[in-house]
Amino acid sequence: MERKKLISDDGRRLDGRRFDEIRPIKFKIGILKNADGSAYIELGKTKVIVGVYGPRELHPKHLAVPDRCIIQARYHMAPFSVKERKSPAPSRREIELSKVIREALEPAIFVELFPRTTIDIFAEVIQADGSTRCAAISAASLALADAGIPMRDLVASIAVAKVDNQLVLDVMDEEDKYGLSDMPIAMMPSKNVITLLQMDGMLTCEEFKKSLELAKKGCMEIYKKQKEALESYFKNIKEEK
Amino acid sequence: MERKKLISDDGRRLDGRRFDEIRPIKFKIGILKNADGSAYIELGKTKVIVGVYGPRELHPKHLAVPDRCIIQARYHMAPFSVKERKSPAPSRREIELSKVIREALEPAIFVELFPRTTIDIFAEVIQADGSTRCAAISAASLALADAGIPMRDLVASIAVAKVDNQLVLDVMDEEDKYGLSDMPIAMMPSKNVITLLQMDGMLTCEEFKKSLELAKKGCMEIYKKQKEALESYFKNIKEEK
Amino acid sequence: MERKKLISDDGRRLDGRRFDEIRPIKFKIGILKNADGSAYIELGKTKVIVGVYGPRELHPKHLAVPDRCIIQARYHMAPFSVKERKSPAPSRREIELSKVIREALEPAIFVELFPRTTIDIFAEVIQADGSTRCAAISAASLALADAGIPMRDLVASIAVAKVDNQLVLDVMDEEDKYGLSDMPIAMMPSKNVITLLQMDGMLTCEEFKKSLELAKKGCMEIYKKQKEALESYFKNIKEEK
Amino acid sequence: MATSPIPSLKRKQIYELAESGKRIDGRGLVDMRKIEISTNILDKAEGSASVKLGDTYVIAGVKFEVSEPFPDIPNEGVLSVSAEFLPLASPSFEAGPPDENAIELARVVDRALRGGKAINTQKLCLIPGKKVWTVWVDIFVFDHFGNLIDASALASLCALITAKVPKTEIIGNEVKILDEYEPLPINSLPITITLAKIGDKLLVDPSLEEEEVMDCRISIAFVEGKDNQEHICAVQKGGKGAFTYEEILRAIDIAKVKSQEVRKIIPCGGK
Amino acid sequence: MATSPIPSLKRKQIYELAESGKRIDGRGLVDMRKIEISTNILDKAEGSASVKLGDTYVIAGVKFEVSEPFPDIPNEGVLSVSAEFLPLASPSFEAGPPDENAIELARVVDRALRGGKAINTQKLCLIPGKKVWTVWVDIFVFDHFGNLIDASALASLCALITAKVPKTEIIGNEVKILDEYEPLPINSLPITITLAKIGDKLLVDPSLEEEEVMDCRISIAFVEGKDNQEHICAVQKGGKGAFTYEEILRAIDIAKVKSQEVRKIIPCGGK
Amino acid sequence: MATSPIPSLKRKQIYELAESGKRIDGRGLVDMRKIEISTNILDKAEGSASVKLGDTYVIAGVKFEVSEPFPDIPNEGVLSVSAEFLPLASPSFEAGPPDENAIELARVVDRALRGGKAINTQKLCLIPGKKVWTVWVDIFVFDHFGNLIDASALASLCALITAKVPKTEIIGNEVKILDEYEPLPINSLPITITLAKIGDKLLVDPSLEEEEVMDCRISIAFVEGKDNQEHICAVQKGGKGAFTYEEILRAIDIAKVKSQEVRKIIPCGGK
Repeated sequence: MERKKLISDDGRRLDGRRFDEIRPIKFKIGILKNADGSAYIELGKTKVIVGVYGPRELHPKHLAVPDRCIIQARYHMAPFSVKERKSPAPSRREIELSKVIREALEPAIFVELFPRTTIDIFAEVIQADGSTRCAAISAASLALADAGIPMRDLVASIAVAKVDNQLVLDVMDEEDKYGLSDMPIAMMPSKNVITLLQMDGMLTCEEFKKSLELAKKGCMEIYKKQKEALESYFKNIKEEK
Repeated sequence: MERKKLISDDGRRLDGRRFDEIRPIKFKIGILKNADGSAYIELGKTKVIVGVYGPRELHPKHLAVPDRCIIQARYHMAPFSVKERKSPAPSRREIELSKVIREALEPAIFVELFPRTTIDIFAEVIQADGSTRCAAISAASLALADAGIPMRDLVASIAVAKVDNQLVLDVMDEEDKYGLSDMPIAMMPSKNVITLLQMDGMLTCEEFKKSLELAKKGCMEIYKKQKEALESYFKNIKEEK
Repeated sequence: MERKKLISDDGRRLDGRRFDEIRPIKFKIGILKNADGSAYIELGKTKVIVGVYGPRELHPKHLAVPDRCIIQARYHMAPFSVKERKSPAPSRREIELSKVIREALEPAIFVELFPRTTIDIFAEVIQADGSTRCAAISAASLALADAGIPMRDLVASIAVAKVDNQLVLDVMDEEDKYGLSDMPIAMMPSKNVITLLQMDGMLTCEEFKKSLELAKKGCMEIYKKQKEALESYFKNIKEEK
Repeated sequence: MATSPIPSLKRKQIYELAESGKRIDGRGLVDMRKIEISTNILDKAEGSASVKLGDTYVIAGVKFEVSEPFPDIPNEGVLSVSAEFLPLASPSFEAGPPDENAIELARVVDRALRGGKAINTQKLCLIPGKKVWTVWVDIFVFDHFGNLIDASALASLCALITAKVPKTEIIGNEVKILDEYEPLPINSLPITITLAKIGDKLLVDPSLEEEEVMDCRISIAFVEGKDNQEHICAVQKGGKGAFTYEEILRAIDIAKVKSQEVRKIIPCGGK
Repeated sequence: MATSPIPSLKRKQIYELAESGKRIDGRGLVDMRKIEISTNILDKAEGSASVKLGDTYVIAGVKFEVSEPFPDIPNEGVLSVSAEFLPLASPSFEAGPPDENAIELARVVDRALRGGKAINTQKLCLIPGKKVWTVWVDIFVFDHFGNLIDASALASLCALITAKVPKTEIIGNEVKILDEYEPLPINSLPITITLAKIGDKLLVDPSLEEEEVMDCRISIAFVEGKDNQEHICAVQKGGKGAFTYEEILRAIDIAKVKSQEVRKIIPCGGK
Repeated sequence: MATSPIPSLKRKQIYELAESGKRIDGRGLVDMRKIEISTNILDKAEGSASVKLGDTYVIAGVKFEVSEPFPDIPNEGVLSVSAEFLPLASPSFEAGPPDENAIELARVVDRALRGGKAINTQKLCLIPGKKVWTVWVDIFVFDHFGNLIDASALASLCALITAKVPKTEIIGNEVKILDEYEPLPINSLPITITLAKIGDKLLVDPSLEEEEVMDCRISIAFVEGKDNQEHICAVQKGGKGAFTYEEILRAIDIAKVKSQEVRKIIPCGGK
């Protein structure tokens, strides 16, 4: 499907980035009032709003677990977030991504502190330009922090693609569509562990390893931005008080 | 959409009625044996059967309210009630109308007398020729009375339309379709209050006010027919005993 | 719809069988490890796998019955079991067949021995060449036996069709499709009672009676095969111990 | 549907009465309840009928729609039967998509009409292989006092035999529906009779109370063939019990007689 | 949605304040909360707007799709409005298909746009009788602090008036969508104002707490007619209580004034 | 699926054994269970295979259907993979539409086939831009004893490589399906290997009990490239835990070897 030249002769990508450059990133924390925690992310043109409720009582009570809280996550795309209007009913893709996002965040949460409760994470993609699950995870970490939920570390997430035989960091839509592979990854950077890892396309083992390294670098950058956003947010809250 | 002349030169409507005339109306009470109360209405060619159950136990018990009974209503059209066969699955229109019908009837019911129970109102439109929600409400009042449910007043309902720049009472299908506005209303006539009010189309404030007045007149007529129907029904029951 | 000659001049059917001949039949018992009981049937090209769980606790507990176990059955066709891929969602046909299969098996089970529990029977048709419900019932009997559920008798099932004015035993797909009637039947042979009986098409009363007799003969054959299969299965189990 | 609310006392009574050839509503074992049929009760439906069978009350409506034929029968119209057990019809019915009972009922009614070739579906072909009439039969149950199958089958048949199909004009591959109507082409009048087994007795047209305690039931549909004989065109056993071979044959004999009786009261002699 | 969690003390307070012309958030009875509108907030949507009405926060997005017209209006584009009450918007919202509240909201917004002829749907016809534009308006509620109807109606309108339709080229029966855009043809600017009845007072733009204890509400949409007069283009009463005739007229008078105020803050004068 | 019923004692045992390089069923850490593959087990499916991986038992069936291509790849056939966790396969499975586990499984299998370009989808184009073959792969799980992903991926692959596509004749814009068949064009043989993390050990082909107590799992699919090297064509991490960077690389190394072993037992050398 390499019907489109994605890297220019001077090594620039469609939007002018170098291979290891992430798009402009913007976080806003605490943007919703009802949710216990919330965050907004702009990763280039990808825009996601995340709200978190919990720990709170589980509704069909028999689903509660005696020794920990359960984590529920919902990844959802607005009908107007993509070129062709998407039906608002959850697709199979959204159901899978909800699962992997939950599993990417759960390792970071001290679930054993809140037995018999649930923490609900709702990620709404309002504009999709690639790497939406990564953006959702990175923002969800901040929303969880905003909700005051104790975490082992923030979870930072980014995707690496292979386009025109070049590995590139922070995949946008056209690179995902016309590229040769897409590999979203999430990490707890200070723990140096990987909580989300998916790949499709085709890579040699060597390329895979390099992709991992590039992703790691990207997660570190995201992580830095997350911490800055949190710091300035809590500083503002303090000042307001 | 005024593609059809709906008022003749001598001021008659398609079926020969004057602007403030309601169609022939027929009520039958107690037509169902299983339902706690029931009623049938013919409003011109609009035909609706309503059955009421309750006050009875609520099934998912946690939905019960400690200090009153809840009211549930379902407005549903038979597939053969309209020109083009309608799917039997509830449409968005039917879900909205179920809500406004419930809210039109609830003010009349002494809900506080039956804590932790439900009253269920089921309206089945078997033929639709305009004003089906009004017919359903007017019949439901009688079905509730038949079920012995204490009410502040009967609820009487009628619609007013603007067709060819004329306000007309008791809207039939073609007037709804090709008219300029449709305004269904429900009242508790002896309390002089309005429990359902919807409008779509376009009206000046003056026209709106006149529509209200015309509707009020129509509700009074319906109310009279409702009381006559109830009286003769209970008289018959007494005689049968 | 008799667009196809289904009986040759020498009285042979499409696959060479005589009118009262059943197709080669093969049973395998205990083919699944998780299910409490299981069986596989090949009736000609019709192939069905049945698994049984229970008696076990019922999940929405309020559905449990105080003086007996309830029987639940699910008949389902794999998308690849038929010529045109079938949607995996249960069709109206599958819902009806689930009901009659349950009602065909329930008379054989001592339901009063297991109050407040459920026995769940799952029949998966992996290849359909006519008489799938009969095959499912015959295999389910063995799966129930494998699960150690006490039964009054095995239930044996077969279908009779009228094709080209000839009654034939053990109906395959083309005979069902182009034939004049299809009559599936299930019996508890040693009790001489009928637990499933359906018919569509057209038969004289005389033909119906003859169909019943032919079906009875067929059930007896199936019954014999069922008992042989059980015997050899339990013998093997014993030897393995 | 919930578990039967019939106390064991009532059950005992029904079985004892049946034993001596009686029923709690005073009927004899092979008596049907009173049947009231009204046809053409609706204007917007192309065909309609209500049936009261005792207090059981059912309305069937017929609608036509131009559609594509099934690939394997490209020159025949399509019959589609659905049933809704309305929540107002019984305290045990709930709103929602048809459950297994409603689906079974619709399919048994469908099979009787189909097996008995009630409708001449060949005549419902508009453009061979491309356009045919779909005949929608929708059964709505308004009051459930037992034997919904027979009431529904009867209402569906009566709605069909009094239905009017729009005339059409074929222009190329387009079907133009005219504002004129002709009767739906009817071949035969299948009548379905249901019997409940109570002990070793067979009770025609079971009431709700009888259904709730019966061992099982059998529904049998008959049509009159070209040979003026009664032919069986659909059978359905229902319920948890079992029939003996002899009981089935007895049921056939009884149902044959009853179906002829019922066919006689079909409005306009079925025309 | 669950039962109101508002204790009776809060209810009493709201009613007593209203009695003396006051509200718990300090507003006067006919004051709206602060309105913040942002338009063109998204690139992939052909039109988009967010509205903050106090803390209530709503985003509406517009998408276009070539589709077939309805048979009864073969030469007009189609408007389709949907609403999702996102589970992050309120602890009482649950994931799942739209419930009756979301459906009512979408239909009330739809009726105001339709009744007020906000969009020139005739101009959205591409091939008469065959191809038209469907205009999808999707309303997403992100924070629920009451009066979702007015916030959603406003967001939808603002998304529409700033939307760009793709230009097209018609080649035979095919519609080729070009990479050029033109504004969606707008006729009028319907504004919906909701009032809650608290005792015998009418409160404009009810907050969540007020909605939870109100008797009932009325939503009224106004457009400016060609005669420069305000015309009513949609009304919806909601809630369990009842209005007197006089209250309805009073609501109309108040809503008329407020709708004009709100129309003034529509971005770019509605162009 | 319900909460793990594995008592903490069993968990402790599995972790302690893993620590010393052992497993409760006696396997070494990188041993797969016994694999039994049968192909062409069904006649009505155009391709079919069953796989037993230990006691895990899966059947995959392939069906073809003429359909329209996706607009963005107008000249390629469509692959569609679905999975059903049948209620008979485990006491924890329930009847109903596929849950997140079944959906994840189908999508991981799909990605391995797609990423590895297992099928030559270009050759499945019938009329460019208009008609292509859709290849339906339906995975049915009959017995769940862990590692459904590898068993399902293998069954799907084996069903595809033994599948026969109907030959067709193109007449204008119509596709006539002939009664002759040819093999489905296969490019490569992606093999998926799943490893569970137990403490700091990686266990190939986890059993059900191991899955229930594992920290997390990783599934890696390999194909042999034109360069005769193993290429990774799909990866999926699952479960609540986390992997270190080093563990991922170790998993890749192990999976590469195991995938080659498994590819060798593919029937008919994959032809």
